[in-house]
Amino acid sequence: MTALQTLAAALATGAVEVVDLTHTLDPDFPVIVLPPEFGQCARFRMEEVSAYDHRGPSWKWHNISMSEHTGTHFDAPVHWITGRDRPNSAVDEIAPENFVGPVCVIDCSQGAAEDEDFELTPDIIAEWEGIHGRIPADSWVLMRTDWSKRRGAEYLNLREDGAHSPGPTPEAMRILVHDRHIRGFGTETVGTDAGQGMHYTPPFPAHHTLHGAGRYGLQCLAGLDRLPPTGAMLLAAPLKIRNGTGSPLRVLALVPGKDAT
Amino acid sequence: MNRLAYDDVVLAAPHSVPYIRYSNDPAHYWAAKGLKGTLDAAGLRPDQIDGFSVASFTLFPDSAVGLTQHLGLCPRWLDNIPMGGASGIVALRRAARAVQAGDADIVACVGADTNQIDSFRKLLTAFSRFAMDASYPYGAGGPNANFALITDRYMAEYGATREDFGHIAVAQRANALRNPDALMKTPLTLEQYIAARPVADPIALFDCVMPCAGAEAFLVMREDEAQRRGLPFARIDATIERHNAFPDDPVQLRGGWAMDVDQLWQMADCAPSDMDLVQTYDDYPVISVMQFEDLGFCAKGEGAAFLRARDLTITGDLPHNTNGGQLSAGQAGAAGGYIGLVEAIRQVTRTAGPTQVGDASRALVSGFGMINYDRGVCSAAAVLTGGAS
Amino acid sequence: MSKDTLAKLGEALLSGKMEVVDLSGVLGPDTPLLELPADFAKNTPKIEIHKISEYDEDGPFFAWNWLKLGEHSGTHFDAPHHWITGRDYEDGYTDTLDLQRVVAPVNVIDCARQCAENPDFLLTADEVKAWERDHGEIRKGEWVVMRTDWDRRADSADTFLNADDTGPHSPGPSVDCIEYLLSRGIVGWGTQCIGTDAGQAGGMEPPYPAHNLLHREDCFGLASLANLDKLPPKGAILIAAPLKIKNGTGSPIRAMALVARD
Amino acid sequence: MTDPLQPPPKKNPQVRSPLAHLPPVPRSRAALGLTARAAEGRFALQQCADCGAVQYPPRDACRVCLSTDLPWRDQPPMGALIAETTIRISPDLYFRDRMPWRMGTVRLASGVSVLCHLHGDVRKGPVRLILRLDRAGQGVIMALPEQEGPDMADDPQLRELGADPKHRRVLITDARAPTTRALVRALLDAGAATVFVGEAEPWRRWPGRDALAAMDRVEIVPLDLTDSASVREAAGTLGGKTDILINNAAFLRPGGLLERSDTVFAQQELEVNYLGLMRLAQGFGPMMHARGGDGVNSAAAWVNILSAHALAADPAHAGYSAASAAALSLTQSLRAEMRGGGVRVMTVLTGPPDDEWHAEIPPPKVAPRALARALVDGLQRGLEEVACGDVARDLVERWQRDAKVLERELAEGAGR
Repeated sequence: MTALQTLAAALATGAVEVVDLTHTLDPDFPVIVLPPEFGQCARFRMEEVSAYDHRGPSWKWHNISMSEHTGTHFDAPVHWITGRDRPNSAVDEIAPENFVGPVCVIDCSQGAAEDEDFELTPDIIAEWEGIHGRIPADSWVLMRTDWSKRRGAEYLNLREDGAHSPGPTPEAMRILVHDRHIRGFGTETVGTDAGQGMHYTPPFPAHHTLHGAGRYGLQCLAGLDRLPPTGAMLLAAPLKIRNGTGSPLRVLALVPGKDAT
Repeated sequence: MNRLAYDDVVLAAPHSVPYIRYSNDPAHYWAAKGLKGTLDAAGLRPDQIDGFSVASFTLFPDSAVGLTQHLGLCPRWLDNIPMGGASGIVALRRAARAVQAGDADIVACVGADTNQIDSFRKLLTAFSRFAMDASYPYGAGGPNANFALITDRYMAEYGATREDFGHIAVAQRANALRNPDALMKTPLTLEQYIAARPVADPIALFDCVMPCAGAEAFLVMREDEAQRRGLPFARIDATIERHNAFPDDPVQLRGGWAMDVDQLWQMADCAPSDMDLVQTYDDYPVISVMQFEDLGFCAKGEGAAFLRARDLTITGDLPHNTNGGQLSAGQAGAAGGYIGLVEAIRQVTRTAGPTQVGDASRALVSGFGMINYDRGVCSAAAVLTGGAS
Repeated sequence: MSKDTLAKLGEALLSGKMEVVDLSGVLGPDTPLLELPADFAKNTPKIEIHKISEYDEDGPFFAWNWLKLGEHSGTHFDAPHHWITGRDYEDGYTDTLDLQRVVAPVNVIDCARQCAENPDFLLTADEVKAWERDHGEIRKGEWVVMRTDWDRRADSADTFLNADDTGPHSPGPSVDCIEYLLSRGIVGWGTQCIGTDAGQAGGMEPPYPAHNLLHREDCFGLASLANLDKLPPKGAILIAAPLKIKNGTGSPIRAMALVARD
Repeated sequence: MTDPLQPPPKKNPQVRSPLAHLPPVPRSRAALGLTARAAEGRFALQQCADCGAVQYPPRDACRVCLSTDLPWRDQPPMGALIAETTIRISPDLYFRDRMPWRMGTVRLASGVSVLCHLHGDVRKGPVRLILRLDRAGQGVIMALPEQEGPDMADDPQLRELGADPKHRRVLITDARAPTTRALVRALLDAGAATVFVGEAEPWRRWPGRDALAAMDRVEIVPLDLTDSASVREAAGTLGGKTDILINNAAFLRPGGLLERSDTVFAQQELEVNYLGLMRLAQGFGPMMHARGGDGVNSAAAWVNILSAHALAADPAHAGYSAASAAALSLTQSLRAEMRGGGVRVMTVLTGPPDDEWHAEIPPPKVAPRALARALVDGLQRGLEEVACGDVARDLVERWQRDAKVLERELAEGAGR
């Protein structure tokens, strides 16, 4: 059987399960907050156009609006100044094979529970690789913090000195991007960078490094605790927005089912 | 300069269409009933009149013009009198001069209105601009509040009492009991008057008229015409008319009659004491009191005392509103401006039947109309004498 | 075994034995949109893409945009709740549907030739059965998509909608086609035209059979798909996951197919 | 002496909510001048420009000299009550609901007689007149005692001519707005029963929240004007008990038209200032409209706080001025529609507030407490137009005098 035939069979039997890693696009879901003189991330908004009524008798539909970076979303290289001149850096230009790929999950949930400014460091990467093997090139790396279980103000965790949430250090990003050649990096927080990420050098190291190398980001992911450290397949296809810098998307993972051996 | 006398112009064929409280028929129906009644009384066909005068609040969207086609009339003289309680006397004045000048030979004067369930409310909304702008928004909802204020002020200024006004209302009710067509058919005592349900202090139920449907009509013609047809007639000794008199009075305590009273009696060549009966405009008793004062029966402020000392019933020493007036017979819209005049013609021609005042030959009739804002604007009066036919 | 499955999949992807085919059209202001009869006053507005910042005073390091669009704009997914016949399915919204269903093998019925000849071409149940005789039967839980090559017209709303005085003219399924496919237990039906129904489907009985019947059975629709000519008749896996819009009736999507390469 | 108003009893759920009857609405065009002055809180009558005679009722020509030049001029509001009545029977449904009703004739020194409403404490003799909007939104005159008395504002006839917050439940739409604390304080001081304060994005912490939440008779409720579902939900929850709605939500960013290279801030300005108002109106409007006749419990007023530059653009805040103008226009339509329910719609035009977006503008600025004071006073007097702060008053006056001249003057503020 070809890989696709076995996959089809496994999907049909439940031997491969589809796991949803996406937050609901809800008007109340927090978005990143920037200083007010900057342009702001538009929250998700929905206006009913008709609901089987005089506005349209048989059908219901909505008009929706949002930022490219609202909810569970994909960052394309063109999102960051370091990636502005990369080829194929907008969501409509990225080759589709980049939307399906293997995924490594680094569990930082315990550390994040203890320290809201928890950092993903080279040591943690080394420790993970000691157990699971070297991170394969062109794979997604997701930082599990269980941050997606937080609600409301706890999620952004804003204080007067800004947001406090875990994220990678510049050196960790350098290793992942330039040594391991990952395809992209994803987090459960509102950005790929830590809440205090602007204080690193360079500021916002995940954005800086990933996009400068033409790689991708995923943020506001949910339910990373449902993924194995390795062995899952990530399906993350941004909307094909012309010259889009990112996109809300439905992130799925194919994981071994319960009956898996 | 002395005004021209009315000489050989006379009034004849008085006709009252019995009033009813509510009518589904429109004003056109009531005008036709009134016109037919006066023509029948004179033995005339519609094509034999060449003048027509109409007063009505509820003809809208028609006026006298529309009625000519509606009723098949072909007059060479036409008038529409929008003056409410002064309409009858003003119609008389204009018709008499037209006949005198030869512009018309026989003029039929008709005051007619219907009263549908919502007529009063409809009338209010389109009554006058000042009332709409500056009276109704304060809860007046019609003339009750205006006359309450006038009555309040009159009582405060001249010491009149509710009993004084009751004296007028009770006498009129006694008169009305003789009038088979009056809407009020039960006696009224002063105690009942005083105890009545308050409407707008100090006005209570029996100070107010009852709106109804009805019509009043009479004919104006030369004396020889009346003689030829064998019609009893009344002569016009004198008339006056005035509008918007004393605009600077803070509250209306006098009407336009006070400006012209001397001319009235001079032209009539007689005095108030010569009157066998008086028909005042009586939508509220206070205004009747003012008419006695302003028309020279007594000094200003003494009206209440003057009337209290008189018997105002048909058999009394000063018969007043002998058919019950509007207070007891009903107020049929603009016909209310005719009711006293038509009754006076009957009285001086000795054709009043059950309400006839013994040997009445002279009568004073007075009209008052249009609460445009805070007071009545139109006033008029006439002295009539029975003709020897 | 499933671990192996995924490992094999990963290997196939990395080795180039498998290709990911993008089945989506570009979302932009020029994306053609459905136009309803004028008596339904409300149409989907044009897609708007507004710049928020572009490495400038509105945001020094970054570029980003915000978007305004209808749920049923561009390459999109129809959830059962889109139609009155599917309004009562609890899992009929974009945020509640079972994602296991939307990753599934896809049957591609090639009607490109017929559609080139007749823009009002209707695929019938008999033609589907003939296709099954040639390519194998359509199985429960699979996608069925109709290749019309209509995506080649997508750069112009005029040719894409192909409307004249009698309304839009674009191919689609007949009533019996949808009834037959539903009897096979498909998960959903997709086309390359503006909607899952033919341009003239308003006059069918029932009107808009794909919408009406698919959603009545809690099945999904895919519209404005692209690149179906790059898929084999059978053997590809279609991934069509809508945005997780709360109570959404549909969503623009990035539809992809996994295709084995020889 | 006026009896102090008691808190309204709880509504009997088995009794039909009364419909809002309005006092007589029709007016001549001239009389609408009285309405316009009442909306601004002035006591003005027509006065002949040629002979000086004061006119009443409003008219089109002088009753003394027939001049047709009859400008509205402020008048000394003093007069004498010379006749009065207590109306006990009226064919008018509005007054029937409220019998007995006192009215009277007041003589002004200028020689005109005015029929007017009477405060319960008024007796014959000297009185002070006020010109107010009635429940139909039309200008009417009322006589008050010469001297202020205790609980005077509780007079039922006077209360009909305003939207006094006393015992009423108020919704303030934006908890984070810099004016909110002062508004809450002023409304509570004025006797408001409850103040609901809408909070958007509860996931963003903000200073002062705890202090606000801790205040007695204050409830923070979820409400986001940019989210239709949120507004619908809030209206469903609170629409039945919002007597006074105060929309103080505003989004603005400084900047001229040309210096902004996109429409993002403008979109947000419209989203909050204009569409937010529209969502509020569609959510809360119908319910408040239906509750306009609900006795002492009735919905009474809707207040929009807007930049005075809604009248004439400040080129340095181009987008915000435009959004404010849109909101002002919508306010006028809202007022027309709410009138049928007897609910007053008030516009508070303010000058630049003392906040982060007006830091570059020199004083005078509008302090939140001054705004709150003006707003509560406006409610108590039932005004439709309030200009708050010297800058706003100055702007309104210049706008009334010559809108085109004002436009040119404001152009000096343009950036380039």
